Amino acid sequence: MVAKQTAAAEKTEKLTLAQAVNRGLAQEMERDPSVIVMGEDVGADGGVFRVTEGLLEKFGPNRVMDTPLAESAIVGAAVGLAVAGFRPVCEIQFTGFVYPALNQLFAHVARYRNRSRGKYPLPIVVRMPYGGGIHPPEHHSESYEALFAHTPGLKVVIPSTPADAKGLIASAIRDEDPVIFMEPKRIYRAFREEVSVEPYALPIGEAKIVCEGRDVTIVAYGAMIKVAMEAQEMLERQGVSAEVIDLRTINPLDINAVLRSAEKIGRVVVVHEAPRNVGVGAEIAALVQERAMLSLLAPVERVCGFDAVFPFPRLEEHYLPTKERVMEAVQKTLGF
Amino acid sequence: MVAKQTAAAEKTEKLTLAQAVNRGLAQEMERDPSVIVMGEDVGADGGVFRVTEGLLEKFGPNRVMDTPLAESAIVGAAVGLAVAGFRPVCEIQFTGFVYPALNQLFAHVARYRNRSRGKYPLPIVVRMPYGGGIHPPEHHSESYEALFAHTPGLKVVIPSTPADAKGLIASAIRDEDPVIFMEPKRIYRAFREEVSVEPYALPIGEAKIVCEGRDVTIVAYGAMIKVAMEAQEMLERQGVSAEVIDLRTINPLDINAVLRSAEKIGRVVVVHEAPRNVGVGAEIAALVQERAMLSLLAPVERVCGFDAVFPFPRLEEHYLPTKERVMEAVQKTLGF
Amino acid sequence: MPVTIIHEARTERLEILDKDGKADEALLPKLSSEEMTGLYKLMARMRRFDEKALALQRQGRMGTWGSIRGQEACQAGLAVNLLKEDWLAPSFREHGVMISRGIPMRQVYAIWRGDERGHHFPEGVNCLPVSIPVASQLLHAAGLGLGLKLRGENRAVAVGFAGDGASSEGDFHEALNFGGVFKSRTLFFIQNNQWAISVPFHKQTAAKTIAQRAHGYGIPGMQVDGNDVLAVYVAAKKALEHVRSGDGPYLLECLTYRMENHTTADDATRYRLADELAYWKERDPIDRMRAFLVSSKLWDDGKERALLEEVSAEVEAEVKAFEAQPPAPTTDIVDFMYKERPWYLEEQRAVLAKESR
Amino acid sequence: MPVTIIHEARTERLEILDKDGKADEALLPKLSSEEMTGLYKLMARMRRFDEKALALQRQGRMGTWGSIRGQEACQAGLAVNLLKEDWLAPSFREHGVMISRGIPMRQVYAIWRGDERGHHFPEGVNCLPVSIPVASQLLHAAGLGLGLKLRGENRAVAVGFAGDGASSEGDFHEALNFGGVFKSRTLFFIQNNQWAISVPFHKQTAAKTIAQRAHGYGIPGMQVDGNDVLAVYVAAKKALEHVRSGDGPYLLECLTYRMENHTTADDATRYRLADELAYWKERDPIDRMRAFLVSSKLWDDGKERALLEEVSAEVEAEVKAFEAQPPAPTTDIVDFMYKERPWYLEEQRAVLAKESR
Ligand SMILES: Cc1ncc(C[n+]2csc(CCOP(=O)(O)OP(=O)(O)O)c2C)c(N)n1
Ligand SMILES: Cc1ncc(C[n+]2csc(CCOP(=O)(O)OP(=O)(O)O)c2C)c(N)n1
Ligand SMILES: [Mg+2]
Ligand SMILES: [Mg+2]
Repeated sequence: MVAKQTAAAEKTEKLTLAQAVNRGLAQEMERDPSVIVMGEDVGADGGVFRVTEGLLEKFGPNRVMDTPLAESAIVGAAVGLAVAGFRPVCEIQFTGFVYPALNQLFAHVARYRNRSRGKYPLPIVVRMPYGGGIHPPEHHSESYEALFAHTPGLKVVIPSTPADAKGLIASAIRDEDPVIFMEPKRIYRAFREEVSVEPYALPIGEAKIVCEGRDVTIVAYGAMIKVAMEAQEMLERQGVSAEVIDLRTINPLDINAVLRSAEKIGRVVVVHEAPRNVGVGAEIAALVQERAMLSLLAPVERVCGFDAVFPFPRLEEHYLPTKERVMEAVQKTLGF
Repeated sequence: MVAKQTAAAEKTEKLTLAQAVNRGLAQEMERDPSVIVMGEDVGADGGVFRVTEGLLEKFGPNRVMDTPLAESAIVGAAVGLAVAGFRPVCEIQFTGFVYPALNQLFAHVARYRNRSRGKYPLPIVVRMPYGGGIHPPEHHSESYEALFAHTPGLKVVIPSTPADAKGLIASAIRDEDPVIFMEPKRIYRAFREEVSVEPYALPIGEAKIVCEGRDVTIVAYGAMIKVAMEAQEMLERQGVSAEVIDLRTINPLDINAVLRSAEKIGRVVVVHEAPRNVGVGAEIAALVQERAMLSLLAPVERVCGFDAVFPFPRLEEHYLPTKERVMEAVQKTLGF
Repeated sequence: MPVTIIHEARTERLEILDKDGKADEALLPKLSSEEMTGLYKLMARMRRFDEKALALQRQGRMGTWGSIRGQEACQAGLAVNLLKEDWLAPSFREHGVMISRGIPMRQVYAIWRGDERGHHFPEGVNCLPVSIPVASQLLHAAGLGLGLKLRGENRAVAVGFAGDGASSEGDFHEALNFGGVFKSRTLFFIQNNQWAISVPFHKQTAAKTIAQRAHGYGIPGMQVDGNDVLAVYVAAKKALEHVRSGDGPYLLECLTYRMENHTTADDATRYRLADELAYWKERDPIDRMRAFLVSSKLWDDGKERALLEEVSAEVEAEVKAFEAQPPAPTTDIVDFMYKERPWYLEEQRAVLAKESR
Repeated sequence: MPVTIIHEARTERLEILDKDGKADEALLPKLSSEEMTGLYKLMARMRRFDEKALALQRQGRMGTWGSIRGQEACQAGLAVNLLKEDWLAPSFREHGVMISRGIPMRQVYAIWRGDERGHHFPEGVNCLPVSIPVASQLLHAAGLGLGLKLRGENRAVAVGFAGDGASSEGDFHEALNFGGVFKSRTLFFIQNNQWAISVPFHKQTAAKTIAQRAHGYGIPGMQVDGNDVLAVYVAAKKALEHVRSGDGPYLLECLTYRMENHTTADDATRYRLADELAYWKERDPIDRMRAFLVSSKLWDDGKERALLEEVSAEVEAEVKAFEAQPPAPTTDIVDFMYKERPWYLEEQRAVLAKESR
């Protein structure tokens, strides 16, 4: 699906990605009184990235809850709250602090519908900023989407633009199943775009063609879309036409969008900042070679974070995929 | 490397896989007084699978420690014990109960050497039985090796035979870096083989060609080796010659062993019981297509667990990969 | 005063019946004869149900079973205090309270025979599915209790169950603390049966009791003799009254004893002495209550026979119904994962459907 | 007795200096003049070090910095009680005790400027790297304390640090319980600065203190006025004596106050009132100790000037040394992952090496 443009008549406002998630949260809370927000510092502080700013004032402490500093409790209590009829939107302060909650996520959140044979679906959203690029201390730059994508029962959504972020957080909240909603903190405030002021929902599981092309497909998501587009521009100047696909949902992957492009072009480069080993890029490469092998003119290339701990800030920029690395991978597929 | 046969002169004993790990543990504890064993029920009970049987009697309660029921504590305390000069071998009772320890594993164990710039390497082994096939209650059948393989700083070892198990647990213990040692509980007692009575170590990171072949490569590990070999036998009868590779180490993968076989034959089927999405099979497919594309006569096929929660016992056999599913995948590559 | 006492706490333990069933009259709850014998009948029903499961297991007709033998007083003393609108967040050893709450025996058997359908509890039965990772369900109970509070309920509460071993897990702590902060409508009900598989309580913690932990969360707590159904009845009543009143959670520790192996997959003779078991056999909660009822002239052999016949008949009928159930379609493996099947489960479903034909 | 008290506990709090620096003579530790002024100097050094980091951060010469302003008494009162063979398991707000233990200031600056090399502490300094996931390091301290015990040490102990927020995490519980069971040689040292980013202590737990949790683990604990360096000195001494004696862990809660933003990435005016800060400014641990020293004739303006000059010079020299360090080679990203680089890191290293040329 090509990026939907906002209809001319619609009223819009210029928002950053962080603000767009904030708007989406507020509007869903207005629409549905069972939606509650909980996490560390989500109240008076408005979240360390201000994504929940203003919600406490608007909806009060019974719907916007500062929790004790305990991630397992945040997610575990959300299970009980969901059974009690609420739609909890949990904030985990950084992806690097989600590990204490993995037991609740893997052992319960992902399994409750199945375990109860449909009796207790859990409409829980777990939001978390992820990824590098802001030079913070250790553990604040992690990209662990692969863990969630590997876990049956979860959906994994990663927006890359304000407009998508607003529509996707709405869908995540309305979804009857648990959604891990990962927000690329590097681009929380990197740019603004016009976003419809009305509430709206975008489908989970649909990728977006950010830019059509003829010579190579670049598949990416989150903050890497920006890197992919920088590469695309540079390539354009070199006469190489790249198609850029924004996955938007990591599970379920929009396999058709990727395959259509792969079949059309025959060269695919996947970009993500998480480590390469057993990452999402591996799944895409595996699926593409499995289902479009005869269309492939070159192996699917991966441009990823190194298989190393995300470094402390002074070396951080050398860890993250760059447009140069993307271009190099593109050249490799072209030269194959 | 083709499976090393035990030299004729060596003294051997017939052991199950569980016994072989037990022997390996005992001998390493004898060799090195800094090796300690800790976990739930590892003492008087000898572990729920009897893998630590006899160790308490032999080495006493200071080296074989029943811990409180707390997985984060088991792994977290092991970090401190390792810094204090010990080589802790932690037992997690089932892979399905490792989640509470993931914070310690991901945030610390995997990162300590790097974080301290080499000052504090952590020679910790975390053993855990994994996988299906024994009809236990929920959470007792999980295969979450992909999580560990995706995490930089860990090594992941999965033996499939008693002889390998003994040699690999020794290497894991002697390794200066943390090793996740996953034991295929389904074949803990499935068969016995002659195992050298002397202590020995097998290299981590080396796959084994269990059976040479000409028409297709089957890559598997752990309990799936048995399934792969059953398929291999059936295929043999149908005139199809399968080469079976036992990875033995999931991280670092023995890329050369896989590529050599893929280049020789051109058809690869990967088998594991973990869910398919972003699993180890994806990594192998991604690497093979990336590095041996021109040798491939068909896409790399994956035969995996379904992308669903491991079912309760009554449906369990339908979840696990079977020789029939493997053969079907082989036929698919042959018919491509 | 530069050295000040900033906190003082005492933890109480309640017993009413002694080991031979003699009651402390002053503490006896005011229960009718029917209520007294009702408690006994409930326990007998649980035991029969449990014994049958063990028998089925030996015959290969049941999966791994965790016996509740010895813990019937805990579960019965609690169960009769529960209201229909209360919620349970059970661990794997709560069969007794579960069948007392309207979950058909056949469903509990089905769960442990390995069939998820057992978990689809009847409409109106407020019970979460069995949770196996120890202590994890206490957080669900804390969240549920908060949810009930937010919904403005003024009767319903959530009961979270766990064992002594579970009390060492981080989730135990997070749940009690979370519940305390939000004054959630949650009873934390701990059956300390003194063993966590092979690990005895004194290796689980250096604390003498679990009840005393309550003070660390600013909530009340107490210990009760868990083999004394009257004491559990009184303690649970008091604890539930506290929670129902909206004053926040309560931690109730029932000190009891696991009279069987941990589960049918376990062999307790490897790690515990026969003496200990013999000691506790003399403190069997059912024998004790029967002795009390007999001495109170509320029970006799005839009633006992009739009761055993009745519960046996019920159990046999449930086993029959349970065993009559054909296995679920194999496609159930993927059919309950999401509200709508994603494309890959659609494909995988086709594999399952084809194979099962 | 059917209702018995099975556990009683009281939790004490120690204060020696009042807010104006007047001492309770009866409780004054017997310290020499040098030791008294030594405590003060230590605190002043910490504060200068901390202030400089904040200044560097404003100038873009430092990464995110978590100030220890207000917590110097906690860290100094502990530090002087430590032996060379003791181990620290620090959280992210232990700069004070770290520099007091022989870790060069330049290394602590380096860590927070974002350079792993800061963590390669000098030989003979027993300190784990800074741990950021709150409470997680308490388990390392419990394990280290057990390791020291198993090694037969009879002096060395491990000190695990955490904040009030961290006390809500499961790892806090597991660490104290594990330490209690194994009688590990561990001091759990909690600086309750009453805020966890924007969450005040009373939203963190319904318990009045953290110290009272000790009873739930069968270990001793107490609270101390964390803005009173003499009280911390006495309390830490007592706690360490307990741990050194082999009787198991100790939980020491220092009630203090975070006088700065959580970190330089935070803006505390969003969530806390200026009044509260003003209240605590009057209880500044350094001012208070200076008042005591001055009134004891152990300190005067001349000494103050000389001290400030000295610590400023030290800090400036360390900043210079720290800033002179060129960035690490980019290949460091992969070079410390394993003892031997696997093939894929060999390949990835080549990318890094090529790019940095
Ligand atoms: C998190 C977790 N770790 C390990 C297990 C394996 N396990 C099952 S029951 C059990 C012991 C539980 O002891 P306790 O909490 O006292 O309950 P009891 O079995 O005595 O009722 C263990 C270790 C588990 N279920 N969950
Ligand atoms: C497990 C975990 N979750 C979240 C965070 C993010 N975080 C960093 S510091 C902090 C507050 C810590 O409060 P406290 O323990 O009181 O320590 P203080 O900052 O007051 O020294 C939080 C939530 C973290 N570091 N670790
Ligand atoms: Mg128990
Ligand atoms: Mg704090």
